[in-house]
Amino acid sequence: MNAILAQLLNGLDKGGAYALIALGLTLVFGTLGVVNFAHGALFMLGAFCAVAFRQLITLETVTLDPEKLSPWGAPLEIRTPLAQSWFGDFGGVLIEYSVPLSILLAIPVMAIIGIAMERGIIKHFYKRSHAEQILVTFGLAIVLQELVKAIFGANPISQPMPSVLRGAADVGMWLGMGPNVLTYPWWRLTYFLFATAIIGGVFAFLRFTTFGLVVRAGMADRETVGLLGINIARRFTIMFGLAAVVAGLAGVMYTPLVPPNYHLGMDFLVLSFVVVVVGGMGSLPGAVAAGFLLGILQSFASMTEIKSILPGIDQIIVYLTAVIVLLVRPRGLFGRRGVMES
Amino acid sequence: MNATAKTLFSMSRRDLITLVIFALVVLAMPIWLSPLGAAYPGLMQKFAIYAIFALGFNILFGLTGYLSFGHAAFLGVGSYTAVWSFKLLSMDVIPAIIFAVILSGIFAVAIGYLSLRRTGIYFSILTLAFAQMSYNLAYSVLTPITNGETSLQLSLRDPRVLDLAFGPREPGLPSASLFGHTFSGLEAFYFCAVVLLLAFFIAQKIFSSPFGMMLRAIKSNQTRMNYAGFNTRSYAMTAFVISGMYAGLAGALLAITDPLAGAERMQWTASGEVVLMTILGGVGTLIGPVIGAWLIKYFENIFSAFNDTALTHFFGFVPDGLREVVVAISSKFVGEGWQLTLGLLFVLVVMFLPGGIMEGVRRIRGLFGSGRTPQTGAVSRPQAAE
Amino acid sequence: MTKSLKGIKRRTLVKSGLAGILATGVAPLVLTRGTYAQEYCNAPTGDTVTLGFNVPLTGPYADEGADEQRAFELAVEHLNGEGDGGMLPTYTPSVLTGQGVLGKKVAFVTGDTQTKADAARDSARRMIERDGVVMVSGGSSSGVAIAVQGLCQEMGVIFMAALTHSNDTTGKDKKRYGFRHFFNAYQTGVAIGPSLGKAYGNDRVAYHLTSDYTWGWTTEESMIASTEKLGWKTITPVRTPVGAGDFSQYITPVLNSGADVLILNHYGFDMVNSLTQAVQFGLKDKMVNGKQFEIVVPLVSDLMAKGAGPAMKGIYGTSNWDWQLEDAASQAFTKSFGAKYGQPPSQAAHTAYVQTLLYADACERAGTFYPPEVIKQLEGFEFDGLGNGPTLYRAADHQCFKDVLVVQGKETPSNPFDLLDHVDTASRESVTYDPAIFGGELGPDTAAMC
Amino acid sequence: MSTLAMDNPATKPTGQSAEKPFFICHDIHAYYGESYVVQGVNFEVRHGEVLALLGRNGAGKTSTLRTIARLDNPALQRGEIWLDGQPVHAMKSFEAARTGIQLVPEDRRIIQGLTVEENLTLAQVAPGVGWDLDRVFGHFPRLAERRRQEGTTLSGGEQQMLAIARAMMRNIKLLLLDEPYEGLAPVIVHEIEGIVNEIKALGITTIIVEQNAVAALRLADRAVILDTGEVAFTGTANEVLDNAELRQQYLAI
Repeated sequence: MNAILAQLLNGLDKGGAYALIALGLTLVFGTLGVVNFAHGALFMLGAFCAVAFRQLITLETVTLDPEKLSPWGAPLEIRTPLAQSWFGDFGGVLIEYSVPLSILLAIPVMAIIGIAMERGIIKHFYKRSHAEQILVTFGLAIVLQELVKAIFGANPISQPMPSVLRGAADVGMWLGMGPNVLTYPWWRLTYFLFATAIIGGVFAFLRFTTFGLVVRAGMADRETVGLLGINIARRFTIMFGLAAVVAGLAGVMYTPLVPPNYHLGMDFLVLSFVVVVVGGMGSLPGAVAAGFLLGILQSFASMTEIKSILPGIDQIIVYLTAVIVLLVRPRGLFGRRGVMES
Repeated sequence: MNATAKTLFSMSRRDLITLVIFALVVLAMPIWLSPLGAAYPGLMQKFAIYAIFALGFNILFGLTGYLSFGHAAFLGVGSYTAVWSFKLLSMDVIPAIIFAVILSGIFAVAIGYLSLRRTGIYFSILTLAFAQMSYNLAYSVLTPITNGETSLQLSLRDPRVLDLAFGPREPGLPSASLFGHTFSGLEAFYFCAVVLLLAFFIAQKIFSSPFGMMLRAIKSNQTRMNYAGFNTRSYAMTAFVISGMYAGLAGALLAITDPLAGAERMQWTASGEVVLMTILGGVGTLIGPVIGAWLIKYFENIFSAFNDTALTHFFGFVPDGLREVVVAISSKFVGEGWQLTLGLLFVLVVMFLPGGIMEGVRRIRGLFGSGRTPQTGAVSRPQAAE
Repeated sequence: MTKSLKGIKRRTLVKSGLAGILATGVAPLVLTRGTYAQEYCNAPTGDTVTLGFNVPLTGPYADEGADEQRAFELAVEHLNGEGDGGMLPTYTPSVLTGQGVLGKKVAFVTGDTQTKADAARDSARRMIERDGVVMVSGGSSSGVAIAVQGLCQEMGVIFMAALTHSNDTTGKDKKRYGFRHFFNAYQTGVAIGPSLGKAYGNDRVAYHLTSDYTWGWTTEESMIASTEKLGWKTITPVRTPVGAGDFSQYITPVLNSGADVLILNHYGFDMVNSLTQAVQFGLKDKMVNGKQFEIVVPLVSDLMAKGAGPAMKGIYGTSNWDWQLEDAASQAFTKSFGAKYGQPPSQAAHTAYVQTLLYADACERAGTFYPPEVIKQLEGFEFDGLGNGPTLYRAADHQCFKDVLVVQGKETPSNPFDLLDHVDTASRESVTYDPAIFGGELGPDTAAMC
Repeated sequence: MSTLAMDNPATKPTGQSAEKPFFICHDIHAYYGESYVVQGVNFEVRHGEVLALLGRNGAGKTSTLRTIARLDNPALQRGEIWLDGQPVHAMKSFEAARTGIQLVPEDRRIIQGLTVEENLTLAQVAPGVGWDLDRVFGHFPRLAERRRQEGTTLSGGEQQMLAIARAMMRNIKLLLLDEPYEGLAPVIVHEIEGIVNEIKALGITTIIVEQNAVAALRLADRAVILDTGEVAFTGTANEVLDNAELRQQYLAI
């Protein structure tokens, strides 16, 4: 029972990441009708916002100690982080909380990147075929990841989480199961809550603002929105920026879980498309539900008990689900008629 | 465009000329690739093999518009089958090729049967999902068949029943052979080259046949074809299987030139690579995908090996202070950064030259006013079947 | 089957290409062995000899690969008499002069294996066919090392494996042309057993997470054998894909499995990820069966310890070598490497450096680059002064035998590179085993025309 | 799009009547992909007039309306559309809407997932607003009752009301009604007819397309009959009602 609960929690934090990525992808697809293979790259860029932020605030001055020698006999280098020398204790706090703080950097950076992408490239592809959209965004994804590789190198760069969130929370205690029965890492719980908050925020934005009203209407019926005098194309840019921000924030908060490298986007790309398709192309609730569903399925498929019955299932569960859903329910779980069909 | 060809080997004059020129270019590779630093067997074999892969992929994508993102799975199946044929039966390449083509064909039937139930991006995702499943399984539970991460290789104790029925076990690992003649590196290239020419010839026949016409019709308007009473799915299915078999053939040749089969060959990025090749060269044209394949393989193998020293040498004419800057900037685009160049090139091609390099060639030709009609089967831009 | 003729020399390509066309496009059967003036693959003709260094610069083992590459470059410098000479002076018996090898200056080419067997073989083929290398070295994944070793055997080029720890490299997949200086999983198991018994007792239940490939499997097997000998129980091992990134779904079940030890048969970034994630899950603070929960990482390096940071504290593992060893050779190498790169060398760098020196020395002693002769020099060679004490290159399986270090993550590092405590040494005798236990055949040493 | 006759927007179309018409369709040609659906249609509408656009199924009535509303499909390849001196043919659909063209589509196009009220307020996001919400609810009390209900869950007649009401929330110069009575029970048709009559009474220029030609003609001042994408007849509503042969040939009534 506890094992199942633990895997469920694990599925929720995995699912949170999947849902966030799929949410952005669906926003773009639903409003713009663009199949964006560069969306994974946006997630990766978000993660590297965290890396860049930390590198900025941990810039060091290096001085050579004239007397002491390093263990291999060279003069000893003394490194002082600039942030600490400038801001004192506050610099220390900055470094400690660099990951959550880099959200502040990621929001404008990702919005600019998203808007630039839409204005520069995507805009020209609204009327071209989905195949061409896939191709140009796939090319773009390669360019973005190679740029990151050129700047940050090929190796993953680990991002420490704030020390208060290290270690595990005693979830079992909260559920009245006694101490140390069910523990789960704080940061993973945080990620789940963060994902839920962002998802809630996006839904609230769409639900309670005029802009959101237009976007919801545009996702459902772009033609009619145009008939009511609304220039939906102008809002596409903003939507693309928003999707980029959502993907980027998902990336920022993911960095303490798995050190990001330039390839992170491609690793998530296939998965995020699978999530979107399972949820139903163009359905926001579908993307979120499918994200959590696949996260949980994947987590459960990794249990030894299940693997002993179905060897290898943990490796293919996501794709298998996609195939079954596509063959049995072509529109996905929440898909609407007429999306990507003609 | 000789749709009324009566016999298998009759072909239009134009196709014949193309074939002859193509044959000359391929067979003379060791000469013209030499100044480009690419005239070594390992790379030339790849040129021939990936050209076959791209040719086959183009029969599906170029003609029908179905964008498969999982074609590398068939390549992988072909490789594994060929290596198993070496291990169990014989080092002769003929059974290896036959088994590889048949088995990848069967795989294509199974995957195609399910995937072709959907069109457009759904088709792409289905093929992608199948290929990823194959890859992940090959990596994990299918290890007894695939040898997992280590890759399937020959071993000294392989049964090789046919070979050993005719002769004693030689010391050391055997190499692939054709009717008892063991291939050397360059011979293996010529073998691949001949297979490429054959594959090219078959592709030409398919392009100019009524079947090829029908496939193009599917691309331009599938719904109308369905209304007109054509069973478009069975045509698309045939194209899918043919292209799967081409991929299997390419996989077998990879195993012949280097008897090792690894799961990475099936990964989706490998499938993406053949898409890049086809688009870069020119989708729907005969030659385009081949050129795309050569370009990408050249980039991957030669361009990627450029380093700062080579660049400094290359920019020797630039004044000293400036040279470091030029080298520093250009070094981001070669060597380890070769994929950046590839990605940029690809984006530019899709944006401004949707017909790939072949369209560029046509435009340049048009500029000089030779006014020739576009090449056989030239289709200006990719269009998903939706 | 006749003696295989695999490929031809670059310089003769144009000629044979023409021949190919003249023979109406059919393979140029006219070429026979007699056409060649050389009698083995890539015999160096000019005044340089080229070595090929094939290491992962991308993928989960990229850190180790980069360090290997640094060491290779250093070794080439030292062989050519540049720099401070590193371990050249300490190495015995040595005939290395610091003036190249056999009077030729040493040059090198590098390639990225991407930690993938296919890509690694491609890269190795390019080195052999295009760049004419006479020796290939590298590794960092046993899967890759075995794949490249197979290729080298076929092409008749010596492979001096650097970082590869699977039993198979010199066990069931051993090759006449392949040599390994690094220790292996079996030796890890033998070496670490007593320390684990001493520290954690004889009544433990171990849970294994294992990289799903040859190295993981043999490490898991060796660890199970040695821990069960102590009296530990083993829960069904779980296989994880290489480069998985997020291991949480595999770590979650550990919490309720009843295990009180987690053995992570992971390496490189995989190990960094799985260990830090396991620590995040609170495993190190957990009490199970009335005992403190413990984590063991059979194979550790400084680079991984650096990557894992505080998560590494107190964790046991084994190493081939450590820069803090106090013998003259290790000190000389560390000094030389540190001066050049500003950081101490890892065990991966060490083995890469040593292998290059050993190959060069064997050529000098053989008086030729002709591989069968070089192989004879390496087989059964007994040497010292390369940082591991007296070492034997066993003829039967091309495995080196030397002391194995048992290390533990340091609780309070004195500097950013002081991460591992050297807690025990397993003697060369104790880690020596019968080569027959792993099977495999070396194969012939006949020279090939690549 | 490229062949659109826009080289000189100031040029007035040829063949105008003496009195300057409020709305002009001059030789418009439009395509759905490759199928040629509007084949050179010409007609004019005077200010405040109601025009019935009639014809059999597939005659190109809906396509003509969609072309006027400047939707992407069918694509206008040639011809000019002028509303109150403004070149509609050069506009995108949202621009045409801001100019004052309002299409009430045949399938009503109530937006899924939006409440009645949201469907209505959506019409006032863009500049060029007409009635406010209170006035609409005053006129359509049944919509007021269901303002929080999802629009697509309404009955057919209510959806039609909503579609019309939504149009009324825009500043209308030309109302395009596509099949307002389609698929509705006779009682409901009667009710909608009442609403349409009220709109007529407000003096809003209207083009109505309707299968039920008699109903349309009762309302209309003049009629245009289309046949296979071309204009077959132009005249007053009464001329059509009185000409049995015409009705028989083009309208099958």
